[in-house]
Amino acid sequence: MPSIKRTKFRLTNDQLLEILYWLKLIRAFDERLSVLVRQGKVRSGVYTGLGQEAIVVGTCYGLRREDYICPLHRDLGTFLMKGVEPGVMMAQMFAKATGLSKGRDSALHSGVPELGIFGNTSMLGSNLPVAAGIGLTFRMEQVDHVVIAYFGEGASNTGDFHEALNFAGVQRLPIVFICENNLYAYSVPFEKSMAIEDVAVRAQSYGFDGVAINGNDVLAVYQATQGAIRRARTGEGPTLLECKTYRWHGHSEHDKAFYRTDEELAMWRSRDPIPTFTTYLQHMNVLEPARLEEIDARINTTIDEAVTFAENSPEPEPTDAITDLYA
Amino acid sequence: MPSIKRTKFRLTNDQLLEILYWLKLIRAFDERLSVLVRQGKVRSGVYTGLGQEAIVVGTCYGLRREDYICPLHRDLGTFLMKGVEPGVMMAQMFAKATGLSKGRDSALHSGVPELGIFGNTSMLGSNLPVAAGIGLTFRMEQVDHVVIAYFGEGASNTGDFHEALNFAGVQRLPIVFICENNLYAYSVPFEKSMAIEDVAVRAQSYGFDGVAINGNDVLAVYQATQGAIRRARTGEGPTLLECKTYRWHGHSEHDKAFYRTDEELAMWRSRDPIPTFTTYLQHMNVLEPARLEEIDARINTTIDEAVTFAENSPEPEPTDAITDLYA
Amino acid sequence: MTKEITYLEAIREALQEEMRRDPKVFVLGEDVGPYGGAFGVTQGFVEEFGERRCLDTPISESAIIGISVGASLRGYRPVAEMQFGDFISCAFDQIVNQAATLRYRYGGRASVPIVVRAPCGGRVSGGLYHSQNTEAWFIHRPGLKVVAPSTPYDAKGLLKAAIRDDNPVIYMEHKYLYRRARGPVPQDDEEIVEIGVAATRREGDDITLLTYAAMVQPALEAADELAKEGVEVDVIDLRSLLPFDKAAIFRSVEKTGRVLIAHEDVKTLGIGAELSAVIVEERFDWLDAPVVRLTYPDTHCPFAPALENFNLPDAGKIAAALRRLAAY
Amino acid sequence: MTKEITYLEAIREALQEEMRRDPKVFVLGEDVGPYGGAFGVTQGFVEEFGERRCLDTPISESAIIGISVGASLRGYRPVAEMQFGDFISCAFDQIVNQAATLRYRYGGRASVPIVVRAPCGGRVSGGLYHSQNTEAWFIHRPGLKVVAPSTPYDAKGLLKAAIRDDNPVIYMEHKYLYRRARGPVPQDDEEIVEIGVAATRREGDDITLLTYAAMVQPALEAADELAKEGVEVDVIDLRSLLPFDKAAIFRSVEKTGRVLIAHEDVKTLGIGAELSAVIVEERFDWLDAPVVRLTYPDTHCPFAPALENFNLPDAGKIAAALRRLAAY
Ligand SMILES: Cc1ncc(C[n+]2csc(CCOP(=O)(O)OP(=O)(O)O)c2C)c(N)n1
Ligand SMILES: Cc1ncc(C[n+]2csc(CCOP(=O)(O)OP(=O)(O)O)c2C)c(N)n1
Ligand SMILES: [Mg+2]
Ligand SMILES: [Mg+2]
Repeated sequence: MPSIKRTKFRLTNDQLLEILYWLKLIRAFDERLSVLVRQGKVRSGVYTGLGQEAIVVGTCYGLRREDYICPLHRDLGTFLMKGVEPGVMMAQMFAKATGLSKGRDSALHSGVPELGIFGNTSMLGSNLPVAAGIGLTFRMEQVDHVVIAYFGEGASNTGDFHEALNFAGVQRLPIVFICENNLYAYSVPFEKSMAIEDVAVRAQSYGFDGVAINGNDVLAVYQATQGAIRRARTGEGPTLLECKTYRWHGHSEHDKAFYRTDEELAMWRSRDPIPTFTTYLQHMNVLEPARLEEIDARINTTIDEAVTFAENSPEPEPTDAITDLYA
Repeated sequence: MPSIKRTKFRLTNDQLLEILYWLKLIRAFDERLSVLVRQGKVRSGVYTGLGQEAIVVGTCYGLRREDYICPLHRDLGTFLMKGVEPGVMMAQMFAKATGLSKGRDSALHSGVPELGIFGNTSMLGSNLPVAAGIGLTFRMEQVDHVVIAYFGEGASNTGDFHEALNFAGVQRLPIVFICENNLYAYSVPFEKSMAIEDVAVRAQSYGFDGVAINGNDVLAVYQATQGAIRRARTGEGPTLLECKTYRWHGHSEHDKAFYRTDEELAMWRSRDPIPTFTTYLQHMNVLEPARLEEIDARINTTIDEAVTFAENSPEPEPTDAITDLYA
Repeated sequence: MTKEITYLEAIREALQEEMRRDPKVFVLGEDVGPYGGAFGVTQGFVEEFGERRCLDTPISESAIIGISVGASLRGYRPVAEMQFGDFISCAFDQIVNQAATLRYRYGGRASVPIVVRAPCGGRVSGGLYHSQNTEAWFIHRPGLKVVAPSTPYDAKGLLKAAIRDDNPVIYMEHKYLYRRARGPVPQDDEEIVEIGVAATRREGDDITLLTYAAMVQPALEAADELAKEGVEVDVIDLRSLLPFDKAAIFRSVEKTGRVLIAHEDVKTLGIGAELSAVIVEERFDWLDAPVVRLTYPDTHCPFAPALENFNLPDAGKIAAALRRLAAY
Repeated sequence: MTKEITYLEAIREALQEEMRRDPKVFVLGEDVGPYGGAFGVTQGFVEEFGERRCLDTPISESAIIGISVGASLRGYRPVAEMQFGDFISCAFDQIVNQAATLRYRYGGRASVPIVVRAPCGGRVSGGLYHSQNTEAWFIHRPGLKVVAPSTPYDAKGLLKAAIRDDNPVIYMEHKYLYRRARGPVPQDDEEIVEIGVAATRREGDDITLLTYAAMVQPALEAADELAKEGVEVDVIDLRSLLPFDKAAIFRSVEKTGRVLIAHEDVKTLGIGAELSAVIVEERFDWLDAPVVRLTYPDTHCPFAPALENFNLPDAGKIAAALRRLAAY
């Protein structure tokens, strides 16, 4: 079978299947989390990215170990793609001793330097200056690694967003800024928090390109990201990619999301990135039914094992509440 | 004599002469300050706007008492145009009890609510959210007053700039944002702090218009401001006017400004807004030599009296160091 | 006339009554509009007051405070909500430099009647960035006032007082108490709780226990414990942290000669440090024992309950500290 | 081997030596590049180290700290300059939430070896926004370290120690001392001043005087004054404010039984509060008199010298406080 040529960046069939695997794994991870919250096994603070998986996969697929990611709260999938074991990530959500932060916080609030993963605080936008600092070191060392820095459209209204992107622009840092524009910041719709059509235009304030793309099309996201990454690696500086998307669940699992209509949700659910991509693969004869089942089974096992690992992991030692404060 | 028609906004001859008066008064005020610093009569913290007077005059001329200004550190002239007595302003620079802040701080660090003058802290950009708050109240009351909010191109890199302009844009507030782009932020040239040609493009990030104009042409500034003010008064929201200009002196009176060339300075001095305007008025037969002398004499007296007032004013009472903290 | 409601409802009632009374009062913040706020404090406000007086802002904490200052200069009394008190650090400059200094630098010609609501505190599995107690930073800044109610009664009365106060007031509302604290609240529009006045929650002659917010309840339980052992504890709920009620504190110290301070904030330069220092400076000769602090240890607030409970002061830890102090 | 230089030159020397020693050290800030910094600290650095290691930034304090954190995650040791320490409030969130908590939330897998240089302090006619002493906010935040040298020797040694330290260190350099403090400074690359260790500047058995930064000199003058009156004062220069040197403090208190704390920061929740509280908690029985604080009053720093002098502690005021304490 020929490799798919839809993008300039050739992908083999195996790679395409891998992309499907990631999409589905991340979907399954979040879906399981959603259940676990309801069961009271995972405590608050769960912000699923259901519906937005194409952005995570399209931007992370093919990254080097040395490349750095600076995710937002909906991007737990980026941790997985960058090499964190699903069980460890699940343990992080369970606040177990085996989680990345040893139970000190959950979700994205921890990182792994060796894997190029930066875990932020809760303060929206505050990961972006850190991304700039990492990018600066790549440029200092004249290595061609890149940083992928994520933020929501809502976070693009913070001061830190502005200061970081301006610095990245003037220093021409190797950073791809990914705006996940899911039309809402918690309850506040896009048009109530800024008077523009596309967050992408904001790149013009910083002297680099901004493009709005379909965030639910994993290949479109992949192609755009790879283009931006290539420019970044060759010293052409940052790019802002605005990925238009939608989150299916509420802001957090506790939010009933009454602020939006059922029609709107239905419309966006019909743009689910996974069936679209699956159908595409089937039409291209890349994906046989048996293969699909195999993937689904593998994912099921992976998630089950992750939950088992997390459940069986020890609670943190109480005295760990006061360690690791100083080096 | 007919009134000058160069702008849509007609100005009578008397008004044109008044504009000349203000340009020269503000020039004289800053020049005197510069001497007083050297004489040790005024302590540090003097940031003259010499060379930039056209912006102050072109933006403030014709403002209503109810309109609000939120100046930057080089804009002491705005205080005068908005109704603060030159003597009081000089006393503020002398840190005397009769100054706006009763000696507690100098320069722009005080304000006068009844005159629509907001005096900021030193933190660059932090006046802009305050301007937005004032504009918000105008809109709440459905009155057609405006806010003129000033900042340097350097300050346009602060987080507060971004948060404020975004809010002003989405709420369509009656604010005219004036960027005084004098090509340097202290020692740092424009191109080393941002990768764009015009700060004006930043308005696009907020959904309103941004225009770059000649900041050394008082009538051009006046015309552009009046256009923006008219839009603001009629509910059409904010405008960003970038006034290209140059400061003749160093960042403060203690800065020798070695970071720029003599040629550059000479070039910009040749664009001095005052002779240009004076010549123009002479060509238009608005200004007779006697009138010019009269203006100069009046200004001389005004500044002399201001200095005398400040010098003769009492020092603050030491115990005023701890009063006025709480209402 | 009073009514039994929760702490959260008391906050809502205070806001509603003040907004009805004074058209210059308005609220702004993230998701405070149609959504009614992350914790539901402003539910129903848009319906009653319209979006102009209950304004959803972009995610821009610094601007939220700057906007409030600007509006206050024109005679308004904005109540700004930080979605979580933790995010107040993003607005720090506007609070400590803009709001706190304005009146002083204006030579007294203007004031800044704003209120910043900061949902704070732990025991809600919030982790490092949804559990902070940030009062000390603001108590350290002249020009601000800081309050921290522990009961629905005070939540209402202090918020009303804060809104009417002509100075910037940081209003620390404890998330743990939102739905757990229930109690009588006056239904009289004009009843406020004066800023700067403490409340004695329990009388005792043996030990003075100074505390506030979510520590008041465990402090009272510990005091009951000690009473059984023959030690009577004077439990003072500070309510106002800046200014704090020196007179009430000193009256109690003069009676007991022994002081324990309990707070949820960390120890180093938590308000306990100031209380201790002031008592020692001004009532040294009345002291029969060292002034002792029982606080959060000097670390961050972890997510896992096992860890958080290790850090949080509670009735048991307070009782133990009281016992040690009684035995001194 | 030592050399007589100013406090400012000592800061510069420390930076130069560390940058020569370790290619991972670099400086960033506003006007630090070709201009050499607002106070001239980095003069000559671009020539020696190039603009990449002495980086002019836009006016973006929050980003400056965030960038430093990012670089530190990749093994660098950035030294960020705040042009005036007052502007550190614009970077507050990045310091207290990003830098101070990173190691903890990373489960110990990373650290943040950054230094934030904050030119602070008054008596330079700086007014409200160019005179602030902001140490207390950071001493209150676990995960940070805070130092405040008073001599060229310490300015150099502590900056070197701060750069080598794997934790975020706030380095408070006092503007009044920049050119006024002169003294011997070691020329040995490896000589540092350990963080957490105080220095006794003068020995005495009667009163312990705890102070730091620009208050050390007036404290010594006041102590000389008192010596003439037969009162011998133990003057301890804290140098490190977080952690502070409890052992040294307690040794002195055990000897004198009387403590005065003098600092330029305001009184309420200035570090004096913590020092007093700790001494009372742990050395109560040694105290013959109340621990007393002599500080800036709880207000802002005014511009006019007549006003500023009214507020600033000085030798005269310290001597008076010592006399009162001796007579207690
Ligand atoms: C500085 C800051 N302010 C407020 C919040 C609370 N908050 C968390 S997520 C969120 C909405 C974020 O919207 P967006 O950036 O669009 O990301 P999304 O959740 O839609 O993916 C808010 C307001 C926060 N975390 N940080
Ligand atoms: C937040 C903040 N950072 C740094 C400074 C120090 N500072 C004062 S003026 C200035 C340069 C300002 O440049 P610009 O905004 O272009 O205004 P200009 O002085 O050129 O008129 C700097 C860095 C400050 N006042 N505030
Ligand atoms: Mg969003
Ligand atoms: Mg400039």
